[in-house]
Amino acid sequence: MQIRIGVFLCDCGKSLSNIDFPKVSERAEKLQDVVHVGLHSNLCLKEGIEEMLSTIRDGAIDRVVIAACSPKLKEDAFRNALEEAGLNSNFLSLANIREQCSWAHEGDVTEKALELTAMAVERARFLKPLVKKDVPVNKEVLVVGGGFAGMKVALDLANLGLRTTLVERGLALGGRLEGFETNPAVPINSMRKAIEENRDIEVLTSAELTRGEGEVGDFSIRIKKGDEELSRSFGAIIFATGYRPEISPGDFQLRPGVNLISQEKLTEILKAPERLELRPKTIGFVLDVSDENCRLPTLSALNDALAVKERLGSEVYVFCKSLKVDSEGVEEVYREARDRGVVFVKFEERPRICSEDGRVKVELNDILLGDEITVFCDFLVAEERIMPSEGTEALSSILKMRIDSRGFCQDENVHLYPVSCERKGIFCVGACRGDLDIARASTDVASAVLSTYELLAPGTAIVEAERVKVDPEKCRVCLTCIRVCPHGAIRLVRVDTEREVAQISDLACEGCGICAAICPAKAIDFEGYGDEQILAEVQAIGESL
Amino acid sequence: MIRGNNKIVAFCCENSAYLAADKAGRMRLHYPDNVRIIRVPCVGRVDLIHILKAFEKGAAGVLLIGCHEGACQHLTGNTRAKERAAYARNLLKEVGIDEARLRMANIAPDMAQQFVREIEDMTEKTKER
Amino acid sequence: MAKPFREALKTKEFVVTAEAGPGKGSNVAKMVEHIELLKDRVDGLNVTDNQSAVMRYPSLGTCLLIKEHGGEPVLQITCRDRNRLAIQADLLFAYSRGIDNVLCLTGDSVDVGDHKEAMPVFDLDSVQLIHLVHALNSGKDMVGNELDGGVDFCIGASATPSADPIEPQLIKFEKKLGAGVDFIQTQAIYDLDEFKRFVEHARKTDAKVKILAGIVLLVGAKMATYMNENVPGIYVPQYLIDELAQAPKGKGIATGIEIAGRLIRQIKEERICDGVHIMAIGREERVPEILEAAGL
Amino acid sequence: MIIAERKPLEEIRGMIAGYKKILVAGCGTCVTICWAGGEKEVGILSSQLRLASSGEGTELSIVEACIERQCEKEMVEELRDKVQDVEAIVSMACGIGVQTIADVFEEKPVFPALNTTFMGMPEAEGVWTEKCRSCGDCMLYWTGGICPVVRCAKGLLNGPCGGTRKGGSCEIDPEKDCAWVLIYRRLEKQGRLDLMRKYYEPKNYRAVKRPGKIEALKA
Repeated sequence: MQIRIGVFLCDCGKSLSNIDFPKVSERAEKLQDVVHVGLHSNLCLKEGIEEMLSTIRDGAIDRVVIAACSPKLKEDAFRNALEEAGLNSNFLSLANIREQCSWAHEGDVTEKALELTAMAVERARFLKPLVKKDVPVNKEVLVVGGGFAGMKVALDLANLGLRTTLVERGLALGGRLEGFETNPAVPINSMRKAIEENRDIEVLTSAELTRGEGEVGDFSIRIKKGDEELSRSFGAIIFATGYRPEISPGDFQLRPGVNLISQEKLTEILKAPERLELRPKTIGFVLDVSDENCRLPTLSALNDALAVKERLGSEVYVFCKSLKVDSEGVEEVYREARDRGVVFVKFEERPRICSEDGRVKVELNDILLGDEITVFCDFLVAEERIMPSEGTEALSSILKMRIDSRGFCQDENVHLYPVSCERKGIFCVGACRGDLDIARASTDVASAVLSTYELLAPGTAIVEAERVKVDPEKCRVCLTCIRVCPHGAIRLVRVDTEREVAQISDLACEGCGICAAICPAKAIDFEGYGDEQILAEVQAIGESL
Repeated sequence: MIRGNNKIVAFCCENSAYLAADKAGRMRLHYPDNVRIIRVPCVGRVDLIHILKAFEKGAAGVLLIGCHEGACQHLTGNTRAKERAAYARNLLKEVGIDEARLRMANIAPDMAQQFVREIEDMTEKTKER
Repeated sequence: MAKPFREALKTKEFVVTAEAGPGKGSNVAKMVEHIELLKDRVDGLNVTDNQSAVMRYPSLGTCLLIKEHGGEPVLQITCRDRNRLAIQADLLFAYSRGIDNVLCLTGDSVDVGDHKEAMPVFDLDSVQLIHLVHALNSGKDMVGNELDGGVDFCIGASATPSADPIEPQLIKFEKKLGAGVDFIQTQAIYDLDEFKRFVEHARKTDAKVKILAGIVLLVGAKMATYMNENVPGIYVPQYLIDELAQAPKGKGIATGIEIAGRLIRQIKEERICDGVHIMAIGREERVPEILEAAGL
Repeated sequence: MIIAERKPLEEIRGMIAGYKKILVAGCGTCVTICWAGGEKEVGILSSQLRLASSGEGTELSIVEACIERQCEKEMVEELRDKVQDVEAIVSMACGIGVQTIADVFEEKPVFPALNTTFMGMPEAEGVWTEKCRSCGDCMLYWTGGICPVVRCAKGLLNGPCGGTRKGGSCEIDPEKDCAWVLIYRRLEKQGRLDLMRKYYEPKNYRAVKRPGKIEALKA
């Protein structure tokens, strides 16, 4: 069937004076397959759209080219208008004659405006209709990690009516909150109880993920619990795998006999101070040695310093460089610590730490005094470094997610922050993304819960079917697209008894076209940005009109 | 014989360079009007044949402009484009086209001036040929 | 006339051989000079076969020269340039001209040499080559045809005591011993403790095999560092590099000679193995000095 | 899978010099997968040829095509109509495809655009490595599934040469693993090192009579 293209030129309220619109109009009429050219001043307004719609409704045209402002402004409105007029919304091709033509150059740009219009017309000739469809999504959510963030996600989702499965590899829920002094205190026990009582939350402890396939809306996950392997399906996955504190051997050498202790050890002491032979007179904390921006270690050191004051009554020194107090409530804890007599000593150069007469000798240059000072401590609590939980890398590779340069979940990419990852339907919350305190983790949780709810609650998602599509006849099954898709949206699917070919999930696809560019068999078409459409634009460049 | 059309074809990522070009327009930062912007969803979409065909059409220069490294919405699109541009330069060299006529650039959505500079620079470079 | 090498292996307490590296071209004057200089001071002159895959005057031809000048040649044969037909034919020819010592080697890859585009043959490997020589020694070619006039070769093989990882090398080495060899000539050694462990290991498999420790003359710290970085299987310990570096300008080689002499003396005094094979790559004229430094 | 790579443009242009109308024919199987001669590369080569000849001002018209497999005579037949209109054919297939086309269209000159390099597998995106040399005498059962014939630079059968570099890389390329070190490690892991200790006879180079031919129906 003959293609009938209608070209709608908009002079933006007659403001684009360096374009001779009648001339553009006159010459656009001569372009191949163009059957209508209209000159408008207000295509973005209701009246303008109405004018356009009546032309479409007349049935005179079946492709629309609009030469107007940037598509970034009104593209969606124009597409809706097409649909309203009963035309497939993909039958639209735009020429940016305002931002990228009239406004961008000095002097008359009629020729350029005409060429941009010609490019859009040429592209329009190759457009194919795109069908919107509903795809069902599984409304169940998998939460990996039963610490604070994981528990909160599960509770919040359950409260919104989404069933969750909470997988924890440890024996019980609670994670690092157990024995961790927090301010404000987290009601860990009541959270645990609420989860137990909630019928929409299934808790699997001593369980780990072993395999993961599929995409958003339909993840197939295998979970190993004891000797059993469970197969489950989920619509979304939330990672809340937390962190692991580590004392870097290069920073502190914890040797027996030297009373340099870990935070964990201090917690043990604080739990049962009566077991100590001698009540320590002086306890020191050292911070900012391995990482100047440590948030969790600072918070726990401050809380522990207060606890030491309260339960042991020792003299407490905190040796630090900048003291990161940007977490909610930490400034307050810091003030309280000072009020209670905790001494903060600031350094620029790393303190020198050694043992002398069974005590820990800390020598440093106090930047406030501007002098060398020496402090003897009965115990010195070493600073911990926040590291990704063990197995983060393995877990990420099961779900084909990238990790950041330090090994935490979520690749370093501005578009992913705060809680997304490159795979749609997978979110990362809390300390599995790095050094995040409880308040920040809570923000993460809220954000992930909202996104998950939006995604799954309707039970279906609207997609443009086969916008990016593998031609099963042309696919050579070389797996290249599967390997390169940054969003893990492509998998092998059996098309008949013998053949498997690559297939793109409409829901998981983010429409980047990387696969289409790399496919060696040219088997992937990307409607709107297909080879013939891009090349059509290229072909129109420089054609004398 | 392919005639030269003296145009610069700029394949622009719609998440960054395309927006920078829009902004340049809004700011009325005037630049040479021989540039033809082709909007792509990610600069990683641009294939070798697109580049070659642009030169077959007689383009004076071809630009691939994407997001900054580490800021690609599709993670690897811009780094792939960079590799592809390097590969394409070899293909161009084989046919005797000055490699400088193809360039990959990284631009953030608000870097209108930088966008203009890239266009001016390429225009300047390709004038000399 | 030199005493047959195999006799020396059997009777002498400490056997010394030296390497002769042929040059590129038909002028053999320098080679003859070296032969004359060394033939009566060592128990065998061992001729490389297109060493480092660089095309040169042939091993076989040089062995003939040695024979003509009254020396005792050891023919090196690598598997790189000849297939099984050519190797057998060469061996028959060698034996017919009185050359009856053969060192069976794999051969360096053509990629490291000066004819990089050549076809690497490697029809056989070194273990198979040893088996082949045994077949010839038994009066038959390798497919079992009777020979009209047999051969009786004294067979040698190589070993790399400093290889890393050593285990796969040792397995191959054991295969060589299993195939039956009269002597082992090692890659250059500098760390005698490591070498002792190697000898001990070798003795477990074959108590009688004669082991000649490879001694490569170091001419300076630069060469030592280069070898460490580029020559597989050779590791010069840092203290030796330091010793060479401290030598006054132009005296590096003197220090190298001293080091080589010291190593040989220690090997001999401690009876670590049965002898040494001296490789003075390109500096054959200095071998007598090494022997003097070693007290030989 | 057969791996190939494209020849330099200059070499291809040298072959087709003087012809004004050519067919560039791709192959949709192995060489498509190894990014050497599929539809995509047909487009690239054709574009390059057009650019180069227009730069020189010579006349060249190109017909582009890509068929499923160039090693099948019946499939090559699909090109007949296009072949009739051209003076020469540039085949972007492996050496087998080039010869099949040459056999089917005897009257036309056929030029290879690729160098057929080896049989291999994809190591990473865009990287292929040689894994088999079709020696006709497979010994992978005693080498832990690692082929020394192709992965050892010297094809040794009884263990590594003395050229193994520190850490277990190959004499000729520190980037490549010594096949025998790999074999050792694999067999050690499996507790089958006795296989490596065995002596293996010289290889039978007549396991396949060259040129190879298999007649599956013959008893």
